[in-house]
Amino acid sequence: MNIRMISKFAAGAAIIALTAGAAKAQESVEVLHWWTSGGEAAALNVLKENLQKEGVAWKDMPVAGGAGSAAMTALRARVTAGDPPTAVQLLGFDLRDWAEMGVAANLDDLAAKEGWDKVIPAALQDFSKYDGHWIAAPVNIHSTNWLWINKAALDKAGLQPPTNIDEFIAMLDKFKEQGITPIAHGGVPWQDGTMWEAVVLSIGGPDFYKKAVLDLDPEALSGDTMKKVFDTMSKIRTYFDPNFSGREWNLSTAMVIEGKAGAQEMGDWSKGEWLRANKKPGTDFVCIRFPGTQGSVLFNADQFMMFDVGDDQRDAQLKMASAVEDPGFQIAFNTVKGSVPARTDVSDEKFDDCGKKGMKDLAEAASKGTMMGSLAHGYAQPAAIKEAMLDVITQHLNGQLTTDAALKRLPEAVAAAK
Amino acid sequence: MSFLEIKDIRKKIGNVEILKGINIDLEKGGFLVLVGPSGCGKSTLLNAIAGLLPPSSGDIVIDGQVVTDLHPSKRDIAMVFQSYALYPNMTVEENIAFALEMRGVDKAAREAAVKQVAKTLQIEHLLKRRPSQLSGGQRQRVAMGRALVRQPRVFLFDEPLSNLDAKLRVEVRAEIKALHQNTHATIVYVTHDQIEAMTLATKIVVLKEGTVQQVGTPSEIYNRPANLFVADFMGSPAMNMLKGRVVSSGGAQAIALFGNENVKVAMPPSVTKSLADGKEIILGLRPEAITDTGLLDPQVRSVAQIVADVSMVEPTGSDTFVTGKLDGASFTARTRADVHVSVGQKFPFAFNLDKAVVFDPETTGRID
Amino acid sequence: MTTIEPVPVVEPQRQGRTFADGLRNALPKIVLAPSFAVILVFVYGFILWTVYLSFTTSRILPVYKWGGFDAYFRLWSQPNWYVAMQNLAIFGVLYIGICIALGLFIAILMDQRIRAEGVLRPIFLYPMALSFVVTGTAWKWFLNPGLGLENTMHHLGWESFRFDWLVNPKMAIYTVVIAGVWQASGFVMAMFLAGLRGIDGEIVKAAQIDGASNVAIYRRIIIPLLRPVFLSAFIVLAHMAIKSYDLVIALTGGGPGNATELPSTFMYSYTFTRNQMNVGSASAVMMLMGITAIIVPYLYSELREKKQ
Amino acid sequence: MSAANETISAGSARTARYFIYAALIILAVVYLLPLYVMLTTSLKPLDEIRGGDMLALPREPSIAAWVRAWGEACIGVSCVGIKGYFWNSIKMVVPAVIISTLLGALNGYVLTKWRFPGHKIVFGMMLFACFIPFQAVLIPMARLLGLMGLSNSTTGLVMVHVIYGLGFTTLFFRNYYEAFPDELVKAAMIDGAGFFRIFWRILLPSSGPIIVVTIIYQFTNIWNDFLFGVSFAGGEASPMTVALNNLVSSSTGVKEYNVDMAAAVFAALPTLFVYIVAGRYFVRGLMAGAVKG
Repeated sequence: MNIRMISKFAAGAAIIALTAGAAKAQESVEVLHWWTSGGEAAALNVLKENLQKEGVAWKDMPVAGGAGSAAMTALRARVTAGDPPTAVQLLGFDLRDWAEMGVAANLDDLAAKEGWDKVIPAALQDFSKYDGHWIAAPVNIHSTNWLWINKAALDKAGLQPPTNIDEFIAMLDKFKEQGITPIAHGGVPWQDGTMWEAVVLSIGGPDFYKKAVLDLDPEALSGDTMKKVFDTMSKIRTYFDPNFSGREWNLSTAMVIEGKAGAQEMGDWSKGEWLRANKKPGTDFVCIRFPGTQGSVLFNADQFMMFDVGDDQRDAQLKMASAVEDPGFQIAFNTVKGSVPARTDVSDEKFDDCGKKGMKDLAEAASKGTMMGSLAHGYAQPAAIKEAMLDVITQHLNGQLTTDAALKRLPEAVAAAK
Repeated sequence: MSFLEIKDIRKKIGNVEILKGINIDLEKGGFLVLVGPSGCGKSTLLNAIAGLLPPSSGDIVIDGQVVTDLHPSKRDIAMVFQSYALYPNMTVEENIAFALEMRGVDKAAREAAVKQVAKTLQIEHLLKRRPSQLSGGQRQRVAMGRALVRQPRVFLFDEPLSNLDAKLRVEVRAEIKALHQNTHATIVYVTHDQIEAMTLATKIVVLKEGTVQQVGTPSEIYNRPANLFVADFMGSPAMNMLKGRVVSSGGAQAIALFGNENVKVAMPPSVTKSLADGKEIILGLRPEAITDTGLLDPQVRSVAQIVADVSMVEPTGSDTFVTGKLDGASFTARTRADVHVSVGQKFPFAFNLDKAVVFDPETTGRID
Repeated sequence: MTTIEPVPVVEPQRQGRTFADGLRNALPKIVLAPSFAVILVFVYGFILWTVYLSFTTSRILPVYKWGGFDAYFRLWSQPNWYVAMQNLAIFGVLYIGICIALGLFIAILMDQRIRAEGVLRPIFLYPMALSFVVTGTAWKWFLNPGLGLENTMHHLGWESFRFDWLVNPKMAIYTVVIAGVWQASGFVMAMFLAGLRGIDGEIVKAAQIDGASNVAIYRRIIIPLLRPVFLSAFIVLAHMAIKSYDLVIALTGGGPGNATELPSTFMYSYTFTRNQMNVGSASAVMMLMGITAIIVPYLYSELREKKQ
Repeated sequence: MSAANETISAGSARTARYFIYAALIILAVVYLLPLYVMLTTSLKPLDEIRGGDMLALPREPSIAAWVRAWGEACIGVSCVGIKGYFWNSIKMVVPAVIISTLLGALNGYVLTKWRFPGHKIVFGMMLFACFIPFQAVLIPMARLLGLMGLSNSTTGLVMVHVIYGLGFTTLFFRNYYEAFPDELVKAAMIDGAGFFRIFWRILLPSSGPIIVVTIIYQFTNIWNDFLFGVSFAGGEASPMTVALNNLVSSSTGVKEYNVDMAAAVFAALPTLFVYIVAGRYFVRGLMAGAVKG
């Protein structure tokens, strides 16, 4: 080997290493998110373009995989390094946990100027504020207790959309007769949890949900109602296709879109995939509340938490927060993403039927007090408890735990994670 | 004044003292051979002279300059290694020129020097080859060339012939000798082979367990070994060591051999002092000092004739070695090649006492 | 009157140690020092830090409030942790055992003066070149009952063929073993091949003259001579088994349920997604203790053996 | 040593050889399957993938998916393919491999040819560093990188890879140089070469096999790393593996398996290339010392 060549090469390489990663744009925001799926990325592009119009460059930091777990690793690394991104997509209790670490920016002035207090639902403000101060700009409100049905399959079965669990099971049986997968599901803990929380709400009603999931009442977690929930989960499990394990949610949605599966229990982000496939609500697919959960909303809101990044980036950060709460953006974003605006003062004119329904349901639930945080998405419990509960739910669904064992394990797991 | 002085060199590695105070002087142009069995410390001493292994105490002086603390490259020495240590990635030419290059000699001068050395060693045709393409003998020459080109104050050789086959070894040995005679270089040479030591050296140092046993010319070492170890180590077949006792015989001292009062030989002339009667001694006789009576040098003054049983006959072509046995002890004699003797026969051996030496079994030292 | 002049004693000129000499003597240590310092800080410092963290109340980010053995109590009361340990035992034994057996087998075949060695060698080696981030999708497909091998067999007419380990919680860990063996056995093969090539041919000739059959030569002479390679392979594989992470995440994500949880995935999820950093650190300390138990005796014997 | 079968009879020898070749070919086919699936899938149009058999050859091979993966596929909000990330990886791998190999060679040189009291302990401690699980060092590493101002930069990432590669590179070179004759070093010392000159002129030029092993090992490990990449290099500076992960997780309702696979092949190409080209030297290099561990 020619040593002289190597030494020149090494010197060159060292120079590359030194110069790379220097240069920073002056007015820019760096955004960490895990919206890499097609519908999500398209929705986010709206925000990117809006900001670019204001002269703020967008530094994208997408970290996909594992429902944001890789993103959380990256975030920890950046915050620990003392160099956090400008804004980070975060959910529920994670916002509080991070704020508790004293790394959040204060958005009070902007919020006061733009009157966020009046237009953002109180249940959501609990999470967008820490210690009474605004720390995050909520982008949207999702709800998780939706059922998406392929219209053609439903028509073929000659059924009306189900309104309770029994009708739901009957519909799945019909789908089975058609030779399609009755219900498309992805066997990933958060998806298992999303289905479970809908079943809890359907079988136990909103009060039971509050008692069991929000208040973690040990008796509710192991009582007869909960037994019925787990039994129902086992029943639904028999309608899955054999390949469900580990499947991404959007692939399950695609199965329903293509008519390979009849229905999917999934949050309203699922609609983004339908729209991207040029399908129309009402004609190609039906969106209903998960049977038996009408009148309640399990919510989950994407928020951009603003991190304390110092004065030089402060202006861009506030511009971004303001852009997020801009009603125009709220409409543009949420019509694509499938969610509803985080502001209640936005007109539903531009939204499709599902969107309109979602906004109506939300307003109703907010007034009735049945707008409750979703467990699977971190709006019901902190991460430790959430994950401990998901462990039990997913192990039960996969047949590793019997129903009785799950009922015993659930309160234990919660207690151990507290 | 001596050119190379080794002053009280000691070396301890861990708790083991490998060199226990070595003192040697060598004149300019001398050929010093360090000889001894493996583990005697000869290589350690050579490494200390080279500067590759710092001694624990003592000094190395070359040409009046204390070099003990100097880096090997600043001692102006050259070394030929047992494995030759040719740089595998360089051609023969580059190998020989490397030391000059390190010393900043310009290219033209280097080439001239390499050419000169290659000519001396007759390796001109090998210059462009790499070490892996050379035979053992060729590598050996290149290794010497690498040392010669430097024209150092002292050459160090670390068992340079041990990797060669027997025939080549004799040839190269002769070449080294010729080289020394032509260049008058000062050489320190390590070997465990006593024939190499005898043929090459102007001065031999016999080492054992980190101490000097004897320093002397080859003939001193051979003929007047300082102790039993040296006597046994130098020479092949080894010197006969015959147990005996001092007795008085007709007013003169004599030695009774083989524990037999009747087998008596005169006290060898090498012993000048008077010994007490009954003292146990060891009589050392080289095999060539025990012969058949016909081979005896007529000039010899003191001879004893002893008849013994023949237990083995080993013809080598030039000589025949005959093993004699008497009263349970055996000795080797060097006789004429055409001697008529066969195993089991009684044979008269002539003991040449002029060449005999006497040792004290208690101190193992030679008695003069 | 004459006076006898004393003969001047000429003291040999002594060349003392200069600063340059001192520098030269220290140079090797100076060269090694940065690497060693870096290792001290970035490995041993971080280990100490992790140990400390396991005794704190850290959840989302490191905090330095003392929490005693709480994290360890939590760790050992997690059913997940026991699953992870049990899986590591199953995975470790099978992964190391099969890799060594298969690697040795292929190496012996490859050592029979095979013509196409130059083609075959990279085929067995290439899996080591690829990360599971790259091959994960292909593997998931391959093992997926609806898309992969089972589907292919059905296409070929073997309708009753079942291969649903990936989605079967009882069998999923074995799919992880399959993929792991696929990745590492070629590397082990290369190690054994190198070992076989390094054996002195005269020993084999001597055995042949002694009348040993081929099988006997391998069983009695060659394989025992490969002992150091077995040891190296074991160490390499053991540390890969303990560190296996990409493999599990790409194939099963730890599922179905928690059926393929390993200590490495456990540690990652508790530290980074479950906001129980102290428990994650405690599990890291446990893993480090496990690694130490394997490596330190090995290092000790290796480094002592070479002393002469 | 090679093949001990000269003494058995011709007939059984032939049967044995058939068995050997059959076994090797079957094994080779099994080992190749994942790569085969990746390659064929990347060449198939989507319809064919969805309808067909995973193992079937493409009916209408097309490199459209490769073109998309390289220059058009969406990663996050930007749709410019993976080519930029490919160069990111190169910028990270090349300096990291060179620096860690060079340092490993120097360390191995010192630990074998310039021994000092305690060299075994130093080596043992460096070796143990190979075995630390990387997940455990992420957070403190992030903190130190932040303090050094290297957070979120390629320089920082290069440094991380160099540090955690040092144990392995030192191990490889130490074992190799252990067998390198001390006499050569002594001869060079007497010839007047210093510490670095001996290394540069005598040892390094003879280290071909072990340099190959080290480069293969380091190149593969660093190129394939995901954890450090995702944690320490943000956004546009991300290495290939992180981008690939994002790409595979990005989909437009219908998962473009062919594009995913094409991107995966791009991510695999450099390491595959290195293994195939240098594979023969790899076994040789392992023979030359690395196996002794």
